[in-house]
Amino acid sequence: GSESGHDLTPDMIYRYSRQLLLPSFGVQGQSNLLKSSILVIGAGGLGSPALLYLAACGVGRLGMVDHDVVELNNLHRQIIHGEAYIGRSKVESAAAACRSINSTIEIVEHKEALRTSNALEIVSKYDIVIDATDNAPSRYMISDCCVLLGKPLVSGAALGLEGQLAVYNYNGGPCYRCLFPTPPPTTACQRCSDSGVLGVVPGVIGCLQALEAIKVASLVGEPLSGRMLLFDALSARIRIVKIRGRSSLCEACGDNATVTHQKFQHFDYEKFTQSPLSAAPLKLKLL
Amino acid sequence: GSESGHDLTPDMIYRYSRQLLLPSFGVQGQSNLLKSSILVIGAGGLGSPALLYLAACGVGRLGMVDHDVVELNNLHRQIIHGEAYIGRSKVESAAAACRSINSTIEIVEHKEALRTSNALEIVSKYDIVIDATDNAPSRYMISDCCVLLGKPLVSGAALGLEGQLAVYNYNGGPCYRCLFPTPPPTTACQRCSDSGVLGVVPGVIGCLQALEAIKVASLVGEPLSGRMLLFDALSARIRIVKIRGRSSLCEACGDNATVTHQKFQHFDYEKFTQSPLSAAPLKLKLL
Amino acid sequence: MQLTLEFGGGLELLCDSVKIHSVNVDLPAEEKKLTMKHLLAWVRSNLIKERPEMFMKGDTVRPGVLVLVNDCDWELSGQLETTLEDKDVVVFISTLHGG
Amino acid sequence: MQLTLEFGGGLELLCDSVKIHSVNVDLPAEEKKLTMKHLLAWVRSNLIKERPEMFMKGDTVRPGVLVLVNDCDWELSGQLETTLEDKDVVVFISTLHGG
Ligand SMILES: [Zn+2]
Ligand SMILES: [Zn+2]
Repeated sequence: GSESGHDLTPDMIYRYSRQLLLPSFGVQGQSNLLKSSILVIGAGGLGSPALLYLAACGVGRLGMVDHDVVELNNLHRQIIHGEAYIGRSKVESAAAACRSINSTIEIVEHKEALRTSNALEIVSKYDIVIDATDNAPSRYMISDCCVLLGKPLVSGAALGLEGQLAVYNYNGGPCYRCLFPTPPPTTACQRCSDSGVLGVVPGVIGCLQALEAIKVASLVGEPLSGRMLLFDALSARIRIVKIRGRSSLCEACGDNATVTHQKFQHFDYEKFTQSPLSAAPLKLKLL
Repeated sequence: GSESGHDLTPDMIYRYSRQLLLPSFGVQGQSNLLKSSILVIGAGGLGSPALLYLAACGVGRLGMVDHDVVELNNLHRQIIHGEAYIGRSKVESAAAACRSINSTIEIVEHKEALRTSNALEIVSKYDIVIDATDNAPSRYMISDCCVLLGKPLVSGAALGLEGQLAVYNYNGGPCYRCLFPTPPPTTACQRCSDSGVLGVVPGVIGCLQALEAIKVASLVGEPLSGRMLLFDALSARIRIVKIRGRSSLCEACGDNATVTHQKFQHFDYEKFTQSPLSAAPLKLKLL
Repeated sequence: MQLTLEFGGGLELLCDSVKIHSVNVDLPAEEKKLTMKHLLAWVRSNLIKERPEMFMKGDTVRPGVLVLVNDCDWELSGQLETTLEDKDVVVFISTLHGG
Repeated sequence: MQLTLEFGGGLELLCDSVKIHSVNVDLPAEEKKLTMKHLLAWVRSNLIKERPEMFMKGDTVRPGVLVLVNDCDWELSGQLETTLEDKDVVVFISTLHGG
């Protein structure tokens, strides 16, 4: 109640007690978290742990976007989905899992692909965005959308036995385009569905994405902005490196930025990256 | 079938296809994993993600030990348990979750506390052990047990906003006692239940424990032996440091080791560490 | 000059799948310092075994490759003009898109 | 001598909850080198604000504290006899048991 200086109910105090006990997090961090809203784009390998930990820790409103259905060959890494959901919507499956661990937060299901036509509207409803997608055009589209709307972006990627993580468009830091103004050649853009991934690698990166989003939402700690985490699972090595700041020449966030709301809605990210938003079916030829 | 040089069924090939595609993991890594057995001690904050990822990736036999029941104040970090399991056995809850994502592996429930009287028998049934407990006496007991039985031990810990990870008793490397021959003073042994923990911190460490166990089981990559990972969530900094090798003076694994099967079964780890194996109930006084 | 070169994010596939290379790079004739520009040419001639277009474009790295000198983005030290010193660690890493 | 000292695993609570300390430590009188033994005494006098028994026992660190000099366990460099050099990074970290 207000006379005790916080808005936590007795149930919340009990549920989140281990976080409330933390001097550097405490009641203020938890209150900030409960008032925040986070959108996770992609309910796959990265989204699975990110969504579970964000629901568990008490994010007030948790949104999820995906148009895919659960397949058996997702289950080795997409631990939010069970066999019972094979053939059903990933968002429905993920939302059910999140509700089962925390029925007290608001969970919003966006069962559609994120596109230039709906991105501005969907993203505008949230404070923080997590990019848990698996392809280059989505990464550029999401970054541009976050720049246009002024939303911090926690971007993770995993492939094979490696992972990468950074926070973009936060507190004057760079956006994704500041780092990668020109898309890589198509041949350099491999997906998990083409090249494989060890299941727990997106697990590690997805957890770290949840952590960075929690830090931004709760106003606790130093988010990974202006830095990038590089994870090599095979050799158990992790580097955290210093990256460039915001570029004044950036097309999206620079002094003479050309990306506007209007242009965004008609920009062809598939053409820009010469790469499709949806993955082609896998052709696995084993021995 | 045997004429194609591997033992994977068509269903397995489909389920694990993204791991089979990985040149550095592939059919051999997956076959090794499917033939291996891993025991996770503790189905709490560290055990939750470790168990989910080990079940998902295809460990052949996955055991779990815990005597606790699920409580509401576990749910902010123990993402394997849902609200529907509050008051029920953590092992039952975790086993159900693991079966729901992979019904094709063997899951073994040990619904009891690990003690000197049952540890040798339980641990002897597995190839690799994950220490996902939350107290000092358990850590010494599990390490000694692994030394006696020659089992690699993947040890993780998390408290507050920090985590630690190492692989002990592997390939001539040190055991836990080589590093910590004398237990710390009781006042230095804080638990999550006393001091709090941000939910996603054991999430990150638990995922990394699963990864190290997968590397040891599949004979792929360089496990974190002779090294230790130190994780500081607040500042987003991770150090991987070089630690001492096996000590010839170690009571457990040294040249004149005093820990034997016989002594182990009567050793009082609670007295040795002046710390209880089970946590006392929390007294949370908020404002 | 002793350097450690690391390749990641798939770029190691261009150099026999070896991620870490301890190399000795001589100063170019009549030069007093070794720059990244010279090192890139050296890497292309000495380490890249296949598909050099996946590593370089023109006289710099291809889009999507981050270059780090001692854990710091080379944009902060002058890109191609960055001067290298003995025992420096240079990382070339391709950005990942998977998830 | 310029050193970076870091405290973790709860030890930072003994020094006003500050984890990273950039410090200047003078060589002891009539000594030519700075050893970890000297540094421990210096830390105890200059940085530890409370419960010194949670940091030291006798003339070394208490059980359960790992000491790392430049990311390497001090057991590998001679423990108390380890010689420090300018710009070294020394980490004191208490082992965690939680989960
Ligand atoms: Zn920008
Ligand atoms: Zn030992």
